[in-house]
Amino acid sequence: MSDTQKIIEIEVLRYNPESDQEPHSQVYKVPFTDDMSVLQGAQYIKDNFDGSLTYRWSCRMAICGSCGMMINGVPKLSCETFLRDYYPNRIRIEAMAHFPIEKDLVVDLSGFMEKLEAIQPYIIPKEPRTLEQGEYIQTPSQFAEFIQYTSCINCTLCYAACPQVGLNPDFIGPAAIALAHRYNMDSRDGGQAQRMELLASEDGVYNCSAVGYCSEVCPKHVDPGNAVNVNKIHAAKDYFLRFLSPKGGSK
Amino acid sequence: MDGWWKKNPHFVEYMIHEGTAVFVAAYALTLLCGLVRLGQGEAAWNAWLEALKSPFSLVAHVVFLAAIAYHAFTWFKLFPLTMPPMVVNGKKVAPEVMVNTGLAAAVAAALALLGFVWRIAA
Amino acid sequence: MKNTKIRKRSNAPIFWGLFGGGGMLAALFGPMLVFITGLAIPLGLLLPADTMSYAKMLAFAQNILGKGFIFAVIALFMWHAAHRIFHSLHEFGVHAGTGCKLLTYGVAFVSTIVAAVILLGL
Amino acid sequence: MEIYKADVVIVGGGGGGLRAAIAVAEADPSLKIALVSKVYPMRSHTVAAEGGAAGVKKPTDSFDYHFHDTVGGGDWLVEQDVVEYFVQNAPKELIQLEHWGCPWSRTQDGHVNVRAFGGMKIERTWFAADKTGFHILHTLFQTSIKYPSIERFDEYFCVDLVEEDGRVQGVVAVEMATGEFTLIEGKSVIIATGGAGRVFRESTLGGIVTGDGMALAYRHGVALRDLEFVQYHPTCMPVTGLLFSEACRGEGGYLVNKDGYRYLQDYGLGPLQDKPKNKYMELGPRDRVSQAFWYEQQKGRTIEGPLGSVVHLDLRHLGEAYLHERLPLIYEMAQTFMGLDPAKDPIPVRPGVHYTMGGIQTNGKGATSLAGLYAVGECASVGIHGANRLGSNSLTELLVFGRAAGEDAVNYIRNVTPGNSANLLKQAQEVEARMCALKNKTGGTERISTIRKEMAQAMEEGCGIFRVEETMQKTCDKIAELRERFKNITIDDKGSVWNTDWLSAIELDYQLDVAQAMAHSAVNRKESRGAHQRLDGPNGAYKERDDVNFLKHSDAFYVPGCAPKITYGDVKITKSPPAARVYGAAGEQADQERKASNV
Ligand SMILES: Cc1cc2nc3c(=O)[nH]c(=O)nc-3n(C[C@H](O)[C@H](O)[C@H](O)COP(=O)(O)OP(=O)(O)OC[C@H]3O[C@@H](n4cnc5c(N)ncnc54)[C@H](O)[C@@H]3O)c2cc1C
Ligand code: SF4
Ligand code: F3S
Ligand code: FES
Repeated sequence: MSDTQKIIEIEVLRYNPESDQEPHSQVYKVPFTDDMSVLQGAQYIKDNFDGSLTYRWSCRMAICGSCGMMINGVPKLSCETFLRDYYPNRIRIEAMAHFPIEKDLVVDLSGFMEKLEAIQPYIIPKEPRTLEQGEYIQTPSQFAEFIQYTSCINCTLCYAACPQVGLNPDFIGPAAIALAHRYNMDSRDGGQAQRMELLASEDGVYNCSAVGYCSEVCPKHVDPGNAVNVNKIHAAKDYFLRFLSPKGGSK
Repeated sequence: MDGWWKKNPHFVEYMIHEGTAVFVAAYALTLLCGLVRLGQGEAAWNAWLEALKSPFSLVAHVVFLAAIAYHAFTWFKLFPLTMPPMVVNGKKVAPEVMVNTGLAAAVAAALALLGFVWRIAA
Repeated sequence: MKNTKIRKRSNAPIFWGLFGGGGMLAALFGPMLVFITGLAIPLGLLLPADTMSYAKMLAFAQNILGKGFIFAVIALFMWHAAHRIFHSLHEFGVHAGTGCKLLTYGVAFVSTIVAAVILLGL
Repeated sequence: MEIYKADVVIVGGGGGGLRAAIAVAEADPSLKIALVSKVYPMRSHTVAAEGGAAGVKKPTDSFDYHFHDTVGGGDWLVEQDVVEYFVQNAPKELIQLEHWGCPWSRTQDGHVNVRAFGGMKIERTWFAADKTGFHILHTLFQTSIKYPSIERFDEYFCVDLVEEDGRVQGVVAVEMATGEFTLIEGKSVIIATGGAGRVFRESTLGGIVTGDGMALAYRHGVALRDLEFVQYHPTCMPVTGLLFSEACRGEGGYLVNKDGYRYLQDYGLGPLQDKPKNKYMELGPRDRVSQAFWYEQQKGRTIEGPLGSVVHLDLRHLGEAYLHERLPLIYEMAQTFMGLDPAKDPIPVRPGVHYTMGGIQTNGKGATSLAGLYAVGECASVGIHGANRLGSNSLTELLVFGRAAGEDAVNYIRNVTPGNSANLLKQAQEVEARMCALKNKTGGTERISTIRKEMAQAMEEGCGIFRVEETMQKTCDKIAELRERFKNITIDDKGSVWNTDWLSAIELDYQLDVAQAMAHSAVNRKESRGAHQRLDGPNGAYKERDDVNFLKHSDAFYVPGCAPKITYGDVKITKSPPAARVYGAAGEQADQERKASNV
């Protein structure tokens, strides 16, 4: 540590359910170098000041989706957000919005996981194939239909960004809908009607009022807002045309 | 969730463009008044036309114009979010292209409307 | 798999469809309509003075296409606005009770009926 | 204490664990599967794998080629019958994954595409852009949701195994959100907890890769095999260790020293090639490429900077459009983490710890020496990687052996009676008491982070790319010292909810065990083979491979409170007798000779 060591103030919203009534802020002065991420700032605090500081992390390369938090009010992955970009101002980190806080920066994701499971995120084969038949053929344009929506890392930043999630915690929400859309658009899949039941339900796509902030904060350019909004069109078609279609659409 | 929409410029903009709806409604009600007056006969209709000339009405319409123009602008700006991706030759069309296509369509529609009104009037 | 919760199908497509239709119509024609009815005619700009004379408007409103256009503009604008305002109320924390619904969709519904009755009567 | 009764308990929700879970669910839907993971499955470190997964695909390729590449790549320290099984099942598993929705990158006509990878004779690496592990993991995780018999215990931290009657009968896990202990009973336990690379400093591995499962099996008497073989990946970001995939070189990237010279031609990988050529130059195996870096550094031909010594990974000639298509993640990482544009700037890189070739000793189906206990994935040593893993073999390993272990576990439990629950509970309560004592202990003075740092430092010094007795011994001594000091640690957090302070102390405990086994296995192997390269010995004797004394697996056994006991086991050779391990032009010649002698 040289004399020119820069120090940044990190204000952390702390909350320990076993001892605190309410979340409260605590400020730490952290020496940093230009290559240090906000996550590394938090690690510095845990290693040197207070081992009880709690947050999720693993890959530190923006791919595992663990380390989301509100950084100066904006949902971000802390491993790819750098302290230098905030210096010399104070930086404030808090648990992701719209989720119950479990402790410090750790939020309860069980609701999100239920939504993810509910949309049936697996291939429901249109035409089953045996291994001997080899792979399905997918042309570049069939591939282009869904590939963007496969990039979601389940970081839930879009949930922290979406005010409608905040207003209605049952809203299936951007990432889970994007995942449903990913399978619906896959030429190997024939499960759209099954998934539509959920997308078109009262917890489904129409909770979205096209705020669009979900897509703006998405670190992987999934554009979940687009998936949600496009499915309003699909769900509406399904709603109006179900009487015409021979199968009667979904219930 | 109180005051969430103040927390972030993105939300403030969202509220503003949502807010244009009030003016859309106000304008539609103005037209509905006109329709009612039309139904009541020539005198009533002319009185409505006269009322439109009042400074209050003129100012109100300038406001409507601004709000609804902003509505139109944001409506198309949201196209990349709200519309299915446009694919040309197996490639996704850039968002700006979608927005600009929408805006161009709006300008064309407005001019067509003006031309049409002008033709029946003349 | 643990998808045991029974979820009701949402009726939103109806309202959302009306909202979308109105929004699109307002984006395409709204600004020009406001300009024509609210500014150009009252101020005598651009268009012939008798563009919206009683005779011309009555004729327009009696024409089946004209009727349709007037009805679409008034009704869809109202439904568009109603939907947005309803959501905004919810977003401001005024929770979607019957009161809110009456104030928004109710007004739109009444406007639609009024417009339809008058147009059919002309 | 909560009790959950399952049939099969799987510890680890990475690629290996998920594939095993699906295999069990498909083999017998009536079996209850408990899938325990300390992170949500899709956060497992499989997610970070970039380059691809190997399996014969092209008509010009053959199982035989894949076999020989793998055996030679591992410097003959491999179980050849297991490799045979591996290469034959690889394509099936990769197609299976395609059927489950994995978005493999494709050719224009819609078939799955393959790319070149280091040490592979023919292109056979299936890839999903440069996010292969991400896509494999998410595909497996999402597919696993389809099976109602898989009960997930997400964010449950496994602290011990329970055994009775000489067989494993379950695990004890802590629910991280509450600190509650759960005994998860099972007739079979499959460990799939991934590698242990975090015992080093500069590493491509995520924070969760702490060798937990290895330590658990080890403490229950199962050998850790070939642990001295630690792979250094040649192209990592300095300091952080983030990886620039081998796919960068597979796609045609160059490695150059400070003079802009493609130095690999000086290290038996030449002659120089313009286009990527399999097994030449940049497509040499990882151990060789990392070693070449070390030699360049000795010669003063690396680039010295604030981040230490580096060489350049040059992708500029590939062009921006191609880079975006084939290496989008690499592109983004270079921009985000290093502030440079790979289409315009060369990328500074250096070797970093990447993979543990060794692990829990298993047979060809993943079964360990403890009845009922299986291991798959990076934590296991099933015997295909030997002294050096070839890039893209390990993702396929997760699939092939995940399935094999799952199916074998199903067969195993058909003949097993339920255990004595009361005894198991008693054991679990003892585990709980021990763990809580660690948390509640007061008066300690050692910070976890200090011990962790010193351990990583020592491992890097003693078990680096090149090794000598003296520093390895120092490392052994240091780890022994840290083991002692660990007894005096202090844990700031005394709570129950989400106590990561406490859990990371438990992880550190695991890490020290694994580090110790690594260092001792290393110092005992008096030869150079694959990733274990020595510079010492009488007259430099250990610089050479010594098939007479060391064509043997090392097995490290746990001895409480002492250094591990190291023994040696035979290597299974079926059709490829040990030969000189050569690449580049010499490699091609050797290949031809082998062919000629076979006919
Ligand atoms: C950056 C990078 C790139 C790579 N690229 C490639 C490549 O291109 N091709 C290739 O073939 N290989 C590659 N590899 C190697 C390969 O990805 C790994 O070997 C493989 O993914 C390991 O998978 P796994 O299932 O064994 O373990 P992991 O995916 O690491 O999963 C371990 C699981 O165990 C759980 N766990 C661990 N400890 C506990 C505990 N105490 N209690 C409960 N749960 C626990 C974790 O939560 C996790 O779910 C790469 C590795 C890295 C790091
Ligand atoms: S859609 Fe984007 S923001 Fe939302 S969870 Fe996925 S990666 Fe994160
Ligand atoms: S922010 Fe929310 S409201 Fe819709 S467009 Fe995104 S889901
Ligand atoms: S630590 Fe994995 S996304 Fe940030």
